Amino acid sequence: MLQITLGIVTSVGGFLEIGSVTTAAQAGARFGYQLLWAIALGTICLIFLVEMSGRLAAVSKHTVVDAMRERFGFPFFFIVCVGIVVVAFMVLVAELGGIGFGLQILTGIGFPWWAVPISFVVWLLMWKGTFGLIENGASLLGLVTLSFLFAAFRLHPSWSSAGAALIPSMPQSGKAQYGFIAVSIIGASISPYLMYFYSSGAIEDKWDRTYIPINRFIAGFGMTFGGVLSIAVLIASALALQPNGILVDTFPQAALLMTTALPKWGFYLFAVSMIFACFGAALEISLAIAYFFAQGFGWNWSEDLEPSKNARYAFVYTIIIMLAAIPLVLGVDPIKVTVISMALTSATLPLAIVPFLFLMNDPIYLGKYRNGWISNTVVAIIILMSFVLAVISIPLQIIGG
Amino acid sequence: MGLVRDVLDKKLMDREDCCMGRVSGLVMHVSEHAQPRVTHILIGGPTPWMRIHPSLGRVSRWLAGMWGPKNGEAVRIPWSRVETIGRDIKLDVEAKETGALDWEIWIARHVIERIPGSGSEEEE
Amino acid sequence: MEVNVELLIGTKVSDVNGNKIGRIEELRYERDDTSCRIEAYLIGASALIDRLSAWTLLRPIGRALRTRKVLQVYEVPWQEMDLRDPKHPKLRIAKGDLRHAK
Amino acid sequence: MDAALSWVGTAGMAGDAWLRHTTPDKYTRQTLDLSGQTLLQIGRDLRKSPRPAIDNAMIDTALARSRSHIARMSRLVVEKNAPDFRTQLDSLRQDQKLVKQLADSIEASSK
Repeated sequence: MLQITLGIVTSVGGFLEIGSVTTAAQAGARFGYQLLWAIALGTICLIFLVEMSGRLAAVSKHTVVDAMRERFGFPFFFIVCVGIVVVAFMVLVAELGGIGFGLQILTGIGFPWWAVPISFVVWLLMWKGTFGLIENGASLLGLVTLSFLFAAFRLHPSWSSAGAALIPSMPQSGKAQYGFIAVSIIGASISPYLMYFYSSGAIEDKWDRTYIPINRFIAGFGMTFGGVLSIAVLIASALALQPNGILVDTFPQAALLMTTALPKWGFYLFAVSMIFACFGAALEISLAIAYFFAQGFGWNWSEDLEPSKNARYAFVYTIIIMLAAIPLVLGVDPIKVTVISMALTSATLPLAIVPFLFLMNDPIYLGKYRNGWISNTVVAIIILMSFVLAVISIPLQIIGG
Repeated sequence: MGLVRDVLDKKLMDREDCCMGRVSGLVMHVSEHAQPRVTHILIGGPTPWMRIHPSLGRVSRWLAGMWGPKNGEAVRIPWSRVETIGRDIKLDVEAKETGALDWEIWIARHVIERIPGSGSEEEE
Repeated sequence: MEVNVELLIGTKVSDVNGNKIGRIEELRYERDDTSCRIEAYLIGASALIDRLSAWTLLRPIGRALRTRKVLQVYEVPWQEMDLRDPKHPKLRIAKGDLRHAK
Repeated sequence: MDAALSWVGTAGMAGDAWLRHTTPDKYTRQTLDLSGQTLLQIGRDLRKSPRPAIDNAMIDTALARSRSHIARMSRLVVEKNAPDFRTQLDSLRQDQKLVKQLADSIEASSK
């Protein structure tokens, strides 16, 4: 049962990172409850995709990347690799920046100064820590984010209008902006690296067929956990920031999210929640990138081995984390990186999801555990959606962002 | 059995279950009248890049000749060393001796083991 | 002569009269203790489905569209394939004599 | 104009929170300064593309007044002078109402 932490830590990377929190806050501040449906939709898609990644790993003992390289060959793998790694790297920069912002509003020292120490701590945990430590530690710290839920309740939201917003509708004005935020929300929640991370985690935790029911529960519970908290951020923002006309273009504005609901602790809870959540997400992304390379090229990999036992794997995350600190030291605005990376995530989504449909129907890998028609229909809908997102995300970014 | 589906791009394990890369290519021997046979498994080097484009293969060979273990060619393992083809491909070889781990060893020596706490024996 | 299997995949094949057949997508092999013999070459877009192990996913779609032809694969025994120029493989027989794989 | 409203609102909310002793001085100052700078920039941008049918001078005055209140609030944070800070904050709230009216009238005229 302790395995639930894998679900929570995956979910933190999907929902409780700088991208989701800022977009959810933006959505609430500008359009009230109206964009709740986008978070709900993202959560449902993510539950299905994560469940499938876990099932693939438990039954075939292959991670998604292993299977993709084997079935689709090196050239295709390499294209996906470039696309996913570039986007994941940008998200990593954004997360490290998110930790920096959290520390900046607490101490007043600008985030560029924090970039190097933060990267070092993330790297050190990867270097010395085990998978279990990272998984349990990150999800335990991630529980601080429950304060978002508490804050949303304290503001006495109108549940009937929140419920009504689960059905998509168009706003009176600002349609491009609305579309852009909707795409960003979905892009921020359905990130391909989550699937890669989760399936690798299932291998690290040595899952087998007996884990199939547990996997279903973990995927459902974990992603709902993140989705609900993301909804709480949107509601809190709609009730606390919208009346003041605040649009959340920058991080210091987002920091005011909980000051009305929890006058005494709101500010500090927000900062600490962001630091922990972004920290978990940064670890998850660094791991996902290193796993991606190691599995794709067939190297030894495990977070539980000492670095000298899987030198190339350790080398990849060392380099990636070092490189990610550079833009921050130079003062590149993490919020801008976040916004671009979310649109790019949407644009690269088909690259990750289309092969996934093939893998999940492969009788050699999954035997009788392959997708049924419900899962296949959901994946088909996600693929359709991902193509639409891929086509509209870049133009929307130019018009609405 | 399909060579592409069941062999190409599969992960290779040595006698001691150490990962030694993926099957990047396969060499087959063709002659006028005898049945074609697969003779060697290729690992790494320019082989996978060749599959994208021959020029990438050349760039990879040139770069690999300049840095690291300075070996620009793929590792060739005779097919007779194949033990089982299942989830992975198990070979009856010692990974370190084949050259498949040259890069792994080079990075371990030159980078990883120079950082404290890497868990290498020489450190203590 | 040595031929790289990974580079053979995806090359276009023509028959003895120069008619286009399709691309090589898969090689059937048999193995015993020491050797691995190539039995046949699979040609055509549907051989790609075979290689991706995607029949369970695509067969119902093919049935729904009633396009049995598209879903058929040419299986060329090793004797009938001329690989003297691996970049341009040729058949030793005519297109009409080709067998479909089961 | 929405952006201007957003930043006046930010300064107001940050001010409220500081008065309740729930945010650090440094954060409050940085946020107030950032609001002031951004409002200055927004004012410049608005002047570059003046719109007909709207009293651009009025917008200018409203933004300039908000900025001076915000600048004074930022100084009062250093002095830890809460009573004066409250007076400035109240005047800023008045400006916020004015900016809101202006923003609404722009929205109405653009429809």
